[in-house]
Amino acid sequence: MSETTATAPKPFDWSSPEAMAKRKRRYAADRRLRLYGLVSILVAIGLLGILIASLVVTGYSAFVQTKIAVEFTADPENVPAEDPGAGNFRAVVSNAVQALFPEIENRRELRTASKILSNGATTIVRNHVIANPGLVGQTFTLEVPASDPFDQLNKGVIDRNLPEDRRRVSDAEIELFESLEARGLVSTPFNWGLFFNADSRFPELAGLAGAVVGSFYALLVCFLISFPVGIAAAIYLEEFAPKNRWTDLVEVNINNLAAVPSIVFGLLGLAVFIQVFGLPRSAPLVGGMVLSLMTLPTMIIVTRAALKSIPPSIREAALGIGASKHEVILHHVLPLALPGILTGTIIGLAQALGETAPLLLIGMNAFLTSPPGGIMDPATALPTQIFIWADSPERGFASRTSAAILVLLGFLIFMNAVAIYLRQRFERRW
Amino acid sequence: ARDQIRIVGSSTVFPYTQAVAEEFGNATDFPAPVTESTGTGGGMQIFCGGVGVDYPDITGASRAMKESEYKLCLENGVDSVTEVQIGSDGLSIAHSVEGPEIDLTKAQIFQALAAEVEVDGKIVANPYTRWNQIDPSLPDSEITVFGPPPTSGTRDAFVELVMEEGCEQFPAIEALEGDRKDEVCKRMRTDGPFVEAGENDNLIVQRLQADHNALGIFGYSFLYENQDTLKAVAVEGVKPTPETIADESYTVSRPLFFYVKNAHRGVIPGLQEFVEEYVSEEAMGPGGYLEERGLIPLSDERREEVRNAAIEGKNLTRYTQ
Amino acid sequence: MNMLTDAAVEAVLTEAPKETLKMRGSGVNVFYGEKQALFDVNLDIRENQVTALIGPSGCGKSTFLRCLNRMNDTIDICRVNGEITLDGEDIYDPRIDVVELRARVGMVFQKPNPFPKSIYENVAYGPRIHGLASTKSEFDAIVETSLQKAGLFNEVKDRLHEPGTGLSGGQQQRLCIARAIAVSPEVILMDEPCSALDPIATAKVEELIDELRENYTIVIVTHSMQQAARVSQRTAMFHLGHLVEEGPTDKIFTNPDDKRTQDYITGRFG
Amino acid sequence: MNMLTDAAVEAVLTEAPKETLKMRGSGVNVFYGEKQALFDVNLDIRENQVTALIGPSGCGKSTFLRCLNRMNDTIDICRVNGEITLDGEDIYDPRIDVVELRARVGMVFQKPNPFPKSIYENVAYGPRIHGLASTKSEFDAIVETSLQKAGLFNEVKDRLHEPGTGLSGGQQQRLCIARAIAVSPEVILMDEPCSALDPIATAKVEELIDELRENYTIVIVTHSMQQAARVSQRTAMFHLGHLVEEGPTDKIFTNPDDKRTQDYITGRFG
Amino acid sequence: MTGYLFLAILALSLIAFYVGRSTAGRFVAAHGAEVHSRPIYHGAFAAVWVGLPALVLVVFWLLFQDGVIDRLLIASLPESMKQGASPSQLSLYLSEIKNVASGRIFTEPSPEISAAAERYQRWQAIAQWAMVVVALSVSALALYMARTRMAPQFRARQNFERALDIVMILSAAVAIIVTLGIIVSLTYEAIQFFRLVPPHEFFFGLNWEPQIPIREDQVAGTGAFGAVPVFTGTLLIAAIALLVAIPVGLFSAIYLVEFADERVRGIIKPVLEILAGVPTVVYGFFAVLTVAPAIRQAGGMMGIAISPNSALAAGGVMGIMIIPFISSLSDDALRAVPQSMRDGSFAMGATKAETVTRVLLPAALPGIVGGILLAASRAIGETMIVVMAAGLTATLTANPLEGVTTVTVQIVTLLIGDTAFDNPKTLSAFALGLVLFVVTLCLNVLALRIVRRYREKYE
Ligand SMILES: Nc1ncnc2c1ncn2[C@@H]1O[C@H](COP(=O)(O)OP(=O)(O)OP(=O)(O)O)[C@@H](O)[C@H]1O
Ligand SMILES: Nc1ncnc2c1ncn2[C@@H]1O[C@H](COP(=O)(O)OP(=O)(O)OP(=O)(O)O)[C@@H](O)[C@H]1O
Ligand SMILES: [Mg+2]
Ligand SMILES: [Mg+2]
Ligand SMILES: O=P([O-])([O-])[O-]
Repeated sequence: MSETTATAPKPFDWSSPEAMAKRKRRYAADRRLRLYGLVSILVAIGLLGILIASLVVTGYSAFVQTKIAVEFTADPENVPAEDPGAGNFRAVVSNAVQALFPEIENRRELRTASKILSNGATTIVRNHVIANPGLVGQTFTLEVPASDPFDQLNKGVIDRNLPEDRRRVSDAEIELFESLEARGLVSTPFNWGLFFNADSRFPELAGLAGAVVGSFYALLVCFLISFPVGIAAAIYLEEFAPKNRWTDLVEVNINNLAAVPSIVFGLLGLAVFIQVFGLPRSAPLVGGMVLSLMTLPTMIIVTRAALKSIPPSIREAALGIGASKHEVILHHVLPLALPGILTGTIIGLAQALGETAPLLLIGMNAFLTSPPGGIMDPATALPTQIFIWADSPERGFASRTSAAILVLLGFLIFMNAVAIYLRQRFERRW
Repeated sequence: ARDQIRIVGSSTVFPYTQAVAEEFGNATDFPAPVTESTGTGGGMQIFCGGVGVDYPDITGASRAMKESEYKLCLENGVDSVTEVQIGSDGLSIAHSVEGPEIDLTKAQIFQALAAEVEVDGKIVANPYTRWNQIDPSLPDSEITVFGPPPTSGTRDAFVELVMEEGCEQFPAIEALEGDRKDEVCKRMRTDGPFVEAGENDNLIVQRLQADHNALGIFGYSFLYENQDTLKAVAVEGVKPTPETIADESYTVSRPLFFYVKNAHRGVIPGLQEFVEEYVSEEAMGPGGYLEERGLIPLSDERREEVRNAAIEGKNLTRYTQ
Repeated sequence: MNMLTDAAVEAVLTEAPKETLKMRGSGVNVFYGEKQALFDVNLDIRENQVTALIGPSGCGKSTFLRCLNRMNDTIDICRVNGEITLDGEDIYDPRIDVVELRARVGMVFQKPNPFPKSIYENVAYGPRIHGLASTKSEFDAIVETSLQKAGLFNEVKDRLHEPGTGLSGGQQQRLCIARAIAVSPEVILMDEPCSALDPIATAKVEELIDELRENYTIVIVTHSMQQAARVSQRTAMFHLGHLVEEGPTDKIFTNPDDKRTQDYITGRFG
Repeated sequence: MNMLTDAAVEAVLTEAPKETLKMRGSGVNVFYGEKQALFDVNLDIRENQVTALIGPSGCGKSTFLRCLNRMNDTIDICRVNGEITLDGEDIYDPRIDVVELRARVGMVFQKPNPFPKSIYENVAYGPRIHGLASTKSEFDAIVETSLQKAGLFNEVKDRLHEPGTGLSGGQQQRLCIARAIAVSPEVILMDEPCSALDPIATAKVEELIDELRENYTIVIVTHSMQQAARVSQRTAMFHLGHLVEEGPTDKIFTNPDDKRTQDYITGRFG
Repeated sequence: MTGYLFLAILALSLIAFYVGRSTAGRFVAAHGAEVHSRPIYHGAFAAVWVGLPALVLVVFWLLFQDGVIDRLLIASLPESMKQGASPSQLSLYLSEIKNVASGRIFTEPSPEISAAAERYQRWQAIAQWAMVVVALSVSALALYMARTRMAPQFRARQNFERALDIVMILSAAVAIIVTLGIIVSLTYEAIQFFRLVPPHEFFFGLNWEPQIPIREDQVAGTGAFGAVPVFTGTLLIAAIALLVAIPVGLFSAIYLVEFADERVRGIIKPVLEILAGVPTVVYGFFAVLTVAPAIRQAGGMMGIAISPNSALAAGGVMGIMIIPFISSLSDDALRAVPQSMRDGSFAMGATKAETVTRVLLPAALPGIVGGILLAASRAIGETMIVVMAAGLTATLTANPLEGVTTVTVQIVTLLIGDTAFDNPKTLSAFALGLVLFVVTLCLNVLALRIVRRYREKYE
């Protein structure tokens, strides 16, 4: 050791006041960083909380629905026993309203009174009678939804104490409704219709079944395309493709695809899938394909990261005993990368679930009164349904919009939970 | 082959079409039509794209078809189109109930919202930023007006019904010629006070609820549904109500239409029946279910006329003569 | 060289006659991108003997070892030229099947790297992919023999279905050896198999290598001169990518031809 | 114990009188969650001596070492009780400042772990965070002295601003030692500092340890008995979490009191 | 029908798999170790051979069948109907024929149509059966060929793996094809645009008012196409978003990795990830209805005039959305820094803060930059939030309190519902899209360079 020419460092007095002060500052910096972190997390979670809370505040009332118990009489004069479907159910309903308010005599008032019942009452009664043909000639009680203004009145969204000219419902209408309340005919049960009805022009009848089914089909298509294609592409790029300028370019390019506005994917889908391939407009098949174009880059990026994180020692071990490259990947790398791949899948699908803009371009914002029967039928999706409802004047749609968003978030949280569960199941240490 | 009717067009007509479509789907064995809201202009573009199953059968419009659009139709072989007026819609200017009562003339609105206005006989870039700068009797608050974007028919209607009429009050503008006059009269300012707020009228409504000094321009049905929080601005002394709109004393109202592609009648199942349902008394008559949704019905004679024309498939001839 | 026992010297001498050639590298050059890591290496590996590769860090021992079963193929930038034969066949011949080659030339790495699977599955993996067994009992037999040969069976026989990653370092290394043996390779390559182990585990692995030599040809890279002296019959000394010298272990350790070998060995045994 | 030179024995003997206590562990118990890793360990570390900790894998050597500068604090599940003092002060006292403690008791790890920064920054890191220097020239001086003490300066003086991760394993380990020295600690803990190194690098590090002993107190964990014999003055033998015996190195290696020590040492030196 | 055909092909591949496997099994029994590949690979090879070509054939058949039949149908119509009929009229005939053929008759069809409908039904049946026969014989032939190739020395594994390779390469090609599709379609329309509007006006003009009349009689503006304010607006909003998201995301990640315990992290990380999945429409509402008025009110109290469409509101809310991209990816990156780096730093007496800022962050830089890049990409490409919350008016300003517009807002307003691609207004959307694509590409290349350059490698 010829190098020990240097002098020994001067001893440092660790307990001198300067040293103490210095350390104090360092600890303060430490606490500050911790505080920033905590504040950041609280801010982020707080914002999420505010978001959800505001949705709950506006949306909770959509989960119940005002209903009115009405006695209907399917007298054979209006409803022919041989073909109940062809009956005049408008008459049946207006007779029932007349029976509900015997004091009303003129036609105008009667019409006002029948507005308390949902416009869908006719269809509800019709379907009920068609399902039970034995009811022809009978009197039966059905709970039918109240129309939106009265639903809002009952839920207190419309303030009965406001002056009449600032209210959607008149004094006379309130009086009629209150007489129903007094007779105990008004109830507010859980609104199953929100989940089992398709869309409707009438808020009290509108439900999410169509959008949920449409979103489900679109996501299914999206998953079936982007999951295998994304994984296969990622494996090829990460494990097989030579590493050179070209693959760098491909990598940059895939990252860049993630920045392409989703609406451009919508344009591409419109031009290629609908105009060139002639696939039907508004179909979940096309929606899913467009969404998969969008999620593919995310899938590929995340899957590649997951593959990269598998230690080379595992690969070498398998190669070293004579496994082929494909076997190494299939037997060892993929199972170990699965948790990461699942994260990517979920992020990708979550993004697809909430995406609106490209669906507008391919017509998945149509108004449809029945859920799609398959991936080729016209359909809406949850976000476009939200978009449509948000644009409707009726008060009832305001709360339904929030409720629909909550349902979508529920979907999302469910998907996340599944992912986390799977992630934990497949997570293995090495 | 397609077995449902396809409808595109105005977002203003969309809710009425939805209601009819739903009723039609429930009451008949035909599948319910597929309805998309694309805006009037966009709807026209798609509708006039051609004849055949790839193109829609009906488009809704919050203003009458223009000649240029009709020509586009003709070019693409859509040579027989029936125009059906379904009623009218008041364009309302409204603000929060917390705000003061406001009564505006069209000239004042023009002064507040145009890109260029007349000041002291000269045409200059709009200098007004507060209402009371236009007229001392108006409130001392900033001009903030949320309105529809140029892609919407509502915007077209507003320009035509308010701005163009408002600008007629100014001699220096009146003195202009041709294109230049058009531009001054029709161009909205882009320096802030007029805020193009997108196609979603509810967003405007809710912004007004948050911002008590702002005004908004949107369809009457949104005002009707939100009377507890919003109130109308009187235009030329008249506030929009179903009565004033129907009797046309409220002058900012416009007719609503839909257009049927006659070549599709008898080919697309249920198209004829759907049109019949749309013009039926239960739908567009007084007390019909469309009125409940905010449509202002036509007069009795006019309805009769429209109904016959719609059912027979009378060709639109306005631009061919 | 007081560490080399007489027994070892004797062993080398008595075994000399039955030496046959198993692998041969002639004129091997290896490049990592632009950089050359091995220069014209000529080295013979004899059957049923232990060949030790020694030399200072970065001299190319691992590189040469990985050439012998073409593990270098997995490094994109690595190019090999020259000829390496296994039983006279060129292993870099394009017609050769790498998978088969690696089954015949097994490898144990410096850092124990068991699969994150059960102990049983770790050992059974090789036979499974090569189709060496088909029934459960055949697999059981292979797993047991391999673990026994690796001197691990008694320690793990009650926990065959627990993860291999849960074993201690030394046990993991022996598991990797068992895994390599399970496909009955002809040659086993070991890259510093004991560097992570304590003396007791090291002793066990060394014993094992000595036993394996009966049936297998073994090439071992080591930094420990004692270990090279204890377990190998032949030693090859590398320096800066060149093969400095090669010969019977006792000769290299007692009477090296090359000054650098001398320095390297004595640099430790001063 | 033919490996222990007379010189070393002499050194131990001549140094005996000036032995003063630097650190002391009394009744140290360490738990990882439920599992107890150390049982009632009592061990004294003498100033300006090298204390070697030996014992089979998993016996708790690293655990004890990490207690000495509270590096165990970074492991969530780790609990320490008993008393450990530095210059008579209890280092587990809540009033003690860990930052100061770790500056006074430096540590070098088994695997060289230079920061992914330049060589210069690696060494300057400690002085920088502790504010030991303020001007560029002060830093330069510290970096140079530290590298010189670690015997690395000449090798790297032209590439001080290249990444420390680009050095060879032995150089990296010496860089880590330089980094530890740079804050002028009083005690240096080394956990198997040579296990990743080739013999030449190992020799350099051992020489270095011997020199550092002049100014620092050193505790070293090693698996190599030769190493322990060569560099340490005192040796402590651990087994299954217990301190088996402790004493002057020559005594432990020639005439241990405990059967287990005997076995462990001879298990290697047969 | 088609469904059954797919099932049949699947069943055939399955059979082929078993045939292949058992044949190879016999080889093994006979030749032992000389057999090259394991039986399972022989099976897989046979299955791929039998399944893939037939599937590809069926898919192509289905793609073209309808077109061919339509053409035949039209050709078979009587001259009287074809005479002078426009293509669209013919398409209506086709529709009617198909409706009649499927029994949806609502007016009495003409005899020509009825006849055509019958023909249609017949031809469809023929085509279907032909497809079945062809597909199944292709499968059978493939099975035969696969069987003849099988031999003990046959390299079934290599062949099967080659098939896998092809599938993987095709998958990777999808991403490339999508890019090409985007570039081609954007470029084509953008060139059209630059024919109408000189590029220098687009690239250097400061005035953006694309609302030139869609219809001759509409006047909405003069039609100015200076894209500079649109891009500055995009950058402004993205910058605000990143200003919100980077500190919050990074500090959250640091807290989760270094300060929080494992359980807390296990809960908080996925909760934060929800933020990324909330539909953007919802954020749009949040921005417009909650954040923008709040900012405006705050400004009002301080006497600052704030636009209702302020960039601050849109960018801020977008920032919330992209927090998880930064927090999750930085979390992963920090976590991947080996423990030995932390130990090294702590052993020097560094505090946690010093360790994080001086050692961990630099070491995790590539991962963090990757996360920020993805977040920035999302911010630039995000549509719904800005459509709802940002303005439509292009203002050249760096003041976050003013309203600006973004590329995506313009693309949406210019394109939604309007599919006439022949006036500069709609075409300008494509030019914007193309330039955005190029700009983000450059950003990505730059980021890759920076990361490569400054990465502190810790291995
Ligand atoms: N993947 C690689 N890329 C580039 N260079 C490499 C790579 N692997 C090894 N090298 C270089 O090749 C040379 C020989 O490396 P090799 O790993 O064979 O050394 P070694 O003798 O095994 O050393 P050690 O004893 O430290 O393991 C070294 O200079 C090394 O830097
Ligand atoms: N972080 C940890 N969590 C749980 N148990 C641990 C942890 N670190 C060490 N142990 C356990 O504590 C015991 C002592 O470990 P330690 O690392 O001190 O052993 P060692 O003597 O250093 O062994 P080696 O020579 O292999 O490094 C072992 O049984 C080990 O499994
Ligand atoms: Mg090596
Ligand atoms: Mg240890
Ligand atoms: O959708 P519009 O009615 O506004 O064109």
